[in-house]
Amino acid sequence: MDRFEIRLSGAGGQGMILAGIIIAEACLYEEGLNVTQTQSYGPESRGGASRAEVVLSREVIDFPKVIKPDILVALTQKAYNKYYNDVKDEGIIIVDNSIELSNIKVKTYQMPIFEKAIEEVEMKLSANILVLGIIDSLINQVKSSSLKKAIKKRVPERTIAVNMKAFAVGKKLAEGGKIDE
Amino acid sequence: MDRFEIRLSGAGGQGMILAGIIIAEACLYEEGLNVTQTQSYGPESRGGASRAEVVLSREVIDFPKVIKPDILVALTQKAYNKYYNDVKDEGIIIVDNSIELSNIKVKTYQMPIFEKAIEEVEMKLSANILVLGIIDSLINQVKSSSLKKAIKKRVPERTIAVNMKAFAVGKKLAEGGKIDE
Amino acid sequence: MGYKIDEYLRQDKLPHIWCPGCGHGTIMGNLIRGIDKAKIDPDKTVVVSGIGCSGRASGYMNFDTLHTTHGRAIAFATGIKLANPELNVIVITGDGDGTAIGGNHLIHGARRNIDLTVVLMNNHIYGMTSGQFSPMTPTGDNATTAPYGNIDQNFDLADLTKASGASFIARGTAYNTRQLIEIFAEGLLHTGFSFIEAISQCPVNYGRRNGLSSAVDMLKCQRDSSVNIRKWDSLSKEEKKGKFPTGVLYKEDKREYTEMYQEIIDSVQEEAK
Amino acid sequence: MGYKIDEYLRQDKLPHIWCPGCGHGTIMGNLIRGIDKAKIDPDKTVVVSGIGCSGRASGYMNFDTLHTTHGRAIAFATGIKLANPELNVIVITGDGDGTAIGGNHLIHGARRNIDLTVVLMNNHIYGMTSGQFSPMTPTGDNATTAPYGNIDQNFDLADLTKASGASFIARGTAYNTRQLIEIFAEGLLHTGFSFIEAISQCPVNYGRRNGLSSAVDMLKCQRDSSVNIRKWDSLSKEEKKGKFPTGVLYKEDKREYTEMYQEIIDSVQEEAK
Amino acid sequence: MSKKGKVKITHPERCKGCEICVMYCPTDILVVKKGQITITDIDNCVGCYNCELSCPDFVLEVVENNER
Amino acid sequence: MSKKGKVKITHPERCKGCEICVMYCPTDILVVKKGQITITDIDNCVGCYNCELSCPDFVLEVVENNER
Amino acid sequence: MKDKIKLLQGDEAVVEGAIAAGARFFAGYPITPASEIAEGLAEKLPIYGGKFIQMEDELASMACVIGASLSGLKSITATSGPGFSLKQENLGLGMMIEVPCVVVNVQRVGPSTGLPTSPSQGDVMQAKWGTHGDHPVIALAPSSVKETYELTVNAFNFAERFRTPVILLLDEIVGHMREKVVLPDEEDIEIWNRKKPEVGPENFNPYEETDGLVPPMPNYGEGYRYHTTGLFHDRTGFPRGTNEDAKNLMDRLMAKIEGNMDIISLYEEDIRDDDEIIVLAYGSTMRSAINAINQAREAGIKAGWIKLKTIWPFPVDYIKEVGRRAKALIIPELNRGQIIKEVRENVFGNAEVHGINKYDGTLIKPEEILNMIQEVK
Amino acid sequence: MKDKIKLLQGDEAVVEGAIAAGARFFAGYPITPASEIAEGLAEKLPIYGGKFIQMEDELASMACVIGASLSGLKSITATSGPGFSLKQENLGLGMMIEVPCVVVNVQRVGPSTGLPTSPSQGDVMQAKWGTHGDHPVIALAPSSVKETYELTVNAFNFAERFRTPVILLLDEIVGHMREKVVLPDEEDIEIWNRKKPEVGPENFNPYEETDGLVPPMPNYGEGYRYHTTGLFHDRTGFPRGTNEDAKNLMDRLMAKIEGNMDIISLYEEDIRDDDEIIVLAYGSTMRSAINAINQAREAGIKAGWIKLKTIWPFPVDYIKEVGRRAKALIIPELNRGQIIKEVRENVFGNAEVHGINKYDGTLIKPEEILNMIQEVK
Ligand SMILES: Cc1ncc(C[n+]2csc(CCOP(=O)(O)OP(=O)(O)O)c2C)c(N)n1
Ligand SMILES: Cc1ncc(C[n+]2csc(CCOP(=O)(O)OP(=O)(O)O)c2C)c(N)n1
Ligand code: SF4
Ligand code: SF4
Ligand code: SF4
Ligand code: SF4
Repeated sequence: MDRFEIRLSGAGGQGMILAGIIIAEACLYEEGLNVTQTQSYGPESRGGASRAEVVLSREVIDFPKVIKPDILVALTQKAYNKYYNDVKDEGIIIVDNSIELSNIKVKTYQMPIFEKAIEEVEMKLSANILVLGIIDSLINQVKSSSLKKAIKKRVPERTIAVNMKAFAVGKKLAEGGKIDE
Repeated sequence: MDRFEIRLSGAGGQGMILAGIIIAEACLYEEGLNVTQTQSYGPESRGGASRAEVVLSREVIDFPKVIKPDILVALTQKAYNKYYNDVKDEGIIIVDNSIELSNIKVKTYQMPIFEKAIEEVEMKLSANILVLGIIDSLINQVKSSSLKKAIKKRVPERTIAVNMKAFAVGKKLAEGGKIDE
Repeated sequence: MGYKIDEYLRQDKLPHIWCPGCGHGTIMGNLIRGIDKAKIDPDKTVVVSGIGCSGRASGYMNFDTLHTTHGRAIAFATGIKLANPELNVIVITGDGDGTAIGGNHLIHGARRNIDLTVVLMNNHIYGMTSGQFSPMTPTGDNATTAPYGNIDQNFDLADLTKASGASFIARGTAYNTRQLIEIFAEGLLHTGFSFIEAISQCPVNYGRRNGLSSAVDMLKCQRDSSVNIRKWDSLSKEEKKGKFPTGVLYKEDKREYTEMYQEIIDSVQEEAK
Repeated sequence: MGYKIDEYLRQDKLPHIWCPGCGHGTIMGNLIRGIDKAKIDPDKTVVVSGIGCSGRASGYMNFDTLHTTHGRAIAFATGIKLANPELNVIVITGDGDGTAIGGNHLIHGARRNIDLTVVLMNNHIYGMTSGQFSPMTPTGDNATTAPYGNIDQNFDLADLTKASGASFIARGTAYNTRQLIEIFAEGLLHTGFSFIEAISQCPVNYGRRNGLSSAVDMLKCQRDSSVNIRKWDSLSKEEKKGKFPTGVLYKEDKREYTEMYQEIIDSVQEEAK
Repeated sequence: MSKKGKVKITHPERCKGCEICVMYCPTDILVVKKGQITITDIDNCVGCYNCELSCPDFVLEVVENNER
Repeated sequence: MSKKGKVKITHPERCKGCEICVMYCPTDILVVKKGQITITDIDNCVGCYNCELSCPDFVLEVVENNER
Repeated sequence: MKDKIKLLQGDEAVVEGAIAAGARFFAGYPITPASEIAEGLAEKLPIYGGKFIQMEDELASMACVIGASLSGLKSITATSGPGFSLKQENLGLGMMIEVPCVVVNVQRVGPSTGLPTSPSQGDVMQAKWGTHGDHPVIALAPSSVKETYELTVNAFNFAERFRTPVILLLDEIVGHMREKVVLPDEEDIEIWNRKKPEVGPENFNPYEETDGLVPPMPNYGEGYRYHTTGLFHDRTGFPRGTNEDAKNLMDRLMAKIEGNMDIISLYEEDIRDDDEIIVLAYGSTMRSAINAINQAREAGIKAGWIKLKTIWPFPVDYIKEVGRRAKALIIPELNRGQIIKEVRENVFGNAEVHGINKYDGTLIKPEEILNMIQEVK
Repeated sequence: MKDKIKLLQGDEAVVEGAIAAGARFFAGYPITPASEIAEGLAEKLPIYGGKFIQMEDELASMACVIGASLSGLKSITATSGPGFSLKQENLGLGMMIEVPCVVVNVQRVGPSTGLPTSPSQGDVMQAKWGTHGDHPVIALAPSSVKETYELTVNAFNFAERFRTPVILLLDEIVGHMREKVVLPDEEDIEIWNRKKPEVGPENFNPYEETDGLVPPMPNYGEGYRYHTTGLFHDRTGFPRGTNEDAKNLMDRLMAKIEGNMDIISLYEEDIRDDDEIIVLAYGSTMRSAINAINQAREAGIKAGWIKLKTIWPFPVDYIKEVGRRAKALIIPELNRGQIIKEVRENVFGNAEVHGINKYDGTLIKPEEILNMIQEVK
């Protein structure tokens, strides 16, 4: 596999960085890939802009950050506006459906991420894991089982069940997700 | 007047630096010469090595420290040992008579400075002013009246009398001082 | 009861960066109400803060405001006040900012009894850097740098500032908002070093790690462990356990630093005439 | 009464650099006698000092000795002690070193109740730098940086260290040599943060500027203003004026820092097994 | 009761849903829905100011003449 | 009295003439002459150790068998 | 072997490297982006019987670490720019009294509070000149998580071997980046420990050159009862206040570092005989450089790279040599041009020296370096 | 006029110069060899209605001085190496938030406690790089008591004019030397004061380039109610955490200094058309240099001198030009070679660059420079 780049963006407190770490761990420990995972965030614990990036490759990874993402997840309008233009032509974008899309040039999946997290998972904070479910069903760089294993290792023990549910909801959502092209 | 250099050396607490300042002020304020006055001392308030230097000139003074003294005063053996060799051939050395002289190459005045300070002035700490009296009678770069004026400006008011006495004792001493050549 | 806070708040900077349920917002709000109540001139008021979540307060308050380095706010404030004693100078600090790295400036500000109003938002943790223990984290509690429980003992800040020389010492909680306003107003009007410890809650970096996951729970805890100083002395030793007194704990009339310095100037200038 | 000080003194470094009549020599001598009396192992004893005339003491004492930076001796000592709790760690500091620039480390050392013996030679002035006022220079006195009389107020160091958490607090004077020895020995044997203020005299940079030109006069002043703590409480407020108590002022059994840390290690390692 | 003010959500966009005001409200008229504060029954508001004074986010105000 | 020690100037070169020991001596046998401590009448020494304990410069010792 | 593969942050790699190198003491004060080092060691050290302490500030942390090292424990502290500024006075003492310890600075954008969560290489010059007076400095800068682990071990080894504080300069990217590392087996790690005196206390002089320029060092409590001071001192450890002592000590302090460049100076190069353009970099910037060089070579450009792992002492002779061969040197840095000054000072031949500088918290992208390569080629 | 002739120490000249420049606030902490500045100002300031405060340490002193300046008083602090190290963090804040003030460092021999009473020029590089991150620096170094007076006035003027802390680097010789000075009449001293805003509070942005690169600055209490932070901020003074703000601010901070070299860069030269050997010096070392050049010229050697009064920013273009003309440059310094690095970096022509370095607390004697001149001639 050649260099594959994922950018997860949103606001502080939405768990984008944890999601990035989980992808990275799944790819490293379960798939044996090389990975680099980086992030950028403001000093705020909550609310400010937050971005996690994962680069996957069979080769040694030199530049550790995303250059042109294969996947962009944007959970806030701000994040979307800032990043949607960077995505590779053949890449995909995943956004919450509260977000207004502009100038769509790449495959964009707009889904009721928060709505489902609140309604079906009953935990708004599970949106990040739900997103992992979506990603899982859209790409084939990493196996479902690997992602699930990595999630279980990273989330607090008592929340494993609810997070597995979030993952499943995400997968289901993606399978029926509407695509703007 | 060309560059004229004076080095006063002894131990901390013996007032060598004050003596240097007095010479400098006398030369500047009363004689209108250019002067630089520098010093070097250890961190100790008392006891460590202490050195004051004065350079006098009608010209602008570039290097501010003594290169080869015209006059060396040494109140301790240590100071004498360290500096006696630097003195100009035509220069002079003034030392307390407790000091053992070695290898005398320039005019050396050995005098009972501390003895006189204790016995005649009844204040060991007046040795520095006594030394000024000695210097006054040995050189002509600065007038007695200038030195006296400068002393009065610098010593605490209530000690003016005793210091004037020390100055006089020094002058007297120099006039009868024995010379080793 | 209707406080005019609009003039004192930089509304355009809101929402602030503090987490949901963070006590710092409540404390800042009531500091502003205290300012309104004390009727000090906002054009002559300076707010100086250190670094930390608490330190961000200065940015939201509509005065001359200075966000400094970590721990040094009182030293900056000392310069501001001494240079122009007309100014009301308020310092906002945190328990880490004010008692760890800034401990020396706290005790020396108090010793000089210089006329500053120091508000220490004590949330018992380093919030901004995500949950390391501070000198005010209760012994035994967990923090990211105390994974096996904190063995450090705490200061009693009222004792410490009293021993240092502060002439006004008070403590309030984010819970007891009305008391806070009173205390702030009184501290602002006191001439001399006024130290006010305002107990805050950090649900994200302290509560979560110590069995109190919501701001509401933490506020209830403040309610249950605080006792008004008027009642405090009548409690038995047993009853005092795990509790702390709130209100104005100490107040003294004492020579103030900038006033004493002005006397030097006056007398020196008098003599020079 | 015959103390074996030879083993504890670096005789070849004497005479020391202190001025004639400086109280630091007397205090150091009696600290050494206290060490002899306490019978602590000199090979396991470390003396750490800051910068100042007081700081030079470490160079004359025959132990592992460390002359550090200005004000930080307690922080260095904390590392030494925590890294090897077997060591007896003595800190020698001055009133400037220990309460001005080093004030924060003093209160935090006390707060941790780490087992150090801190000897603060209080001569009420910056001696080494020739007579600037310190936080302990009495208000109203003269100093090179207080040409019009000092307006700063002083710490009461017993109060300050008590409020900070010290578990042994004592005060002695260069005048009362026998009491000093007792205090030092007791402080050395106490487990926890021991703070000992030893009143010293600096005839050169404090006395001279304040009407006490000789060491003898200054010692007499110490004699006349100090009161043994055993008598102190029986004095009226009036009688206490201008006086201060000496002796062991406070002592408490309290968990010590390095012991508590060892418990963490033990339990973590136990668990790991 | 007309003299007394009533609570108003002056800055809904600032609400972070912490439920602090909810805890303070003596008549339980404040409820957080979908992370947003809402007023269930304004008539029951007694204008106690608890919510205004306690909200960390300057969301609520008790308005004298209640000009909502 | 023979058991009691007596003062000895063990390190005269260190004396700085501060007169602290002089102040402490209960029998006034210590005198500073020309900046140097001297003992005027050793027989009157009561071996109180005051001078040894107070001398800042480690000049004096009270020696048990007084082997001067 | 499998469980030795880890996904680690650079900060975590410092923790692992420190433990592996034998560190048993940490004192520090939290600061972004270095707090994870404290947090990791707070958890790990007691497992190994080591000690962690959170001090009241960075000044105290630096002091505490020096004290602990004197007691015999390998010691480390970690901070970022503002704390690094505060550590400078005591860092200078550590250099003067020759106490082994490791000081990590995970660089964020300064000056002042700056951009606390963004990467920078802005403290490179401060690492060399931050404390007053001339002084000897070793500073290492890793460009990957793996290198962070390795250079942490190196840092402890240099500290112990040369009896001096060693600075480990991460940047926020390396510190916070997660990356695959294969941790070596314990047996495969070379460990140096400080030389202990071979003589008894009677014959011991703590600052004597008994064998090479680095004096042996006993632990406190071992009966040597020696003196140490930040004043200039002679071989006995005592200050005499003389000018000779100052010169002798300073000369030895510098010589023990500069005279061991062959050991201390770590760098890698990929320069082919006919490469004309050399990109010299360090830290996270290196990653972009390699990416760019690879692209350039694909485009047929004769370009190679140098990776500095030891930044201080700067490899003067090596760079002089490179400067003679190369047509152009390109120095990308996350600052306004710091190491480039050293390069300029030492390149006299025909080589042009060009900087690429970012100091706004963003990274230098491979394409920016590639563009520069294409410009100067 | 007669009473304007004085025998002053350099430290005392700082006091006189500060008062003349309008300084009305001092905060500091005693340290040899700078204490005389504090002592002088403790006595003088109240006479002029100014304030003196002795703070608990140097960190607090630096903070206090910045605070006082924000309140509107021209402010100054003074220290030596160890204290200068401690001031670095807050000095960086001062540069970031653009607060005029003067920081004096009377240099003694470091590192650490070093030789506290001996002269040095060892903190020259620290003056530029001591605080973390890139930052703008102005540093002046007088070589005589008279120049100390003058450069103190200059320091305040630059501070006010460019809204930045200015460092005055004395060395112990200049600080403690007594020398004749003729103090100028008050009317003859050019005084700059900070620009005040011309707009009312409603239209005021504290970090806006309204007229040149230096934003106007109101005093606290004048109703402007503005915000200031050590975080990167935009023209409103508030941090947005964006990379653009960081770049814009940093660029402006550097440009306001580097773009005003013609005003800030003070140097003197005595170079005749055919002089081949140039001695470049600063501070007390300059005195020996001039003495040596005079001797050399008497011996028929073609030698001249450059005296740097402004050390930072370094006069890059000027030195490049000199380097093209000269055969050899000799740089005597009381350190192991600091300014010589800047010279080496910027001299590309044929000029050899030689250092004469003393770092043991003694001075460089005229004959040592003369010898070097004779060697290279
Ligand atoms: C010199 C320095 N050291 C450390 C830091 C990192 N730092 C920023 S805020 C903070 C702690 C803040 O805690 P506290 O004062 O309790 O305030 P809170 O965030 O909890 O309100 C620390 C350690 C810094 N900015 N500067
Ligand atoms: C960081 C720093 N600041 C200032 C100094 C200068 N200095 C040396 S000793 C001293 C004061 C010492 O006073 P104190 O602690 O009271 O001790 P004393 O000399 O009176 O025994 C000062 C300010 C220094 N060495 N380092
Ligand atoms: S981290 Fe804690 S203190 Fe900081 S804003 Fe969040 S809740 Fe408040
Ligand atoms: S200056 Fe004072 S404290 Fe220092 S040695 Fe002299 S008398 Fe003692
Ligand atoms: S207290 Fe404020 S922020 Fe919290 S729920 Fe109520 S209105 Fe919203
Ligand atoms: S006390 Fe000591 S130093 Fe002082 S006079 Fe007596 S013997 Fe001499």
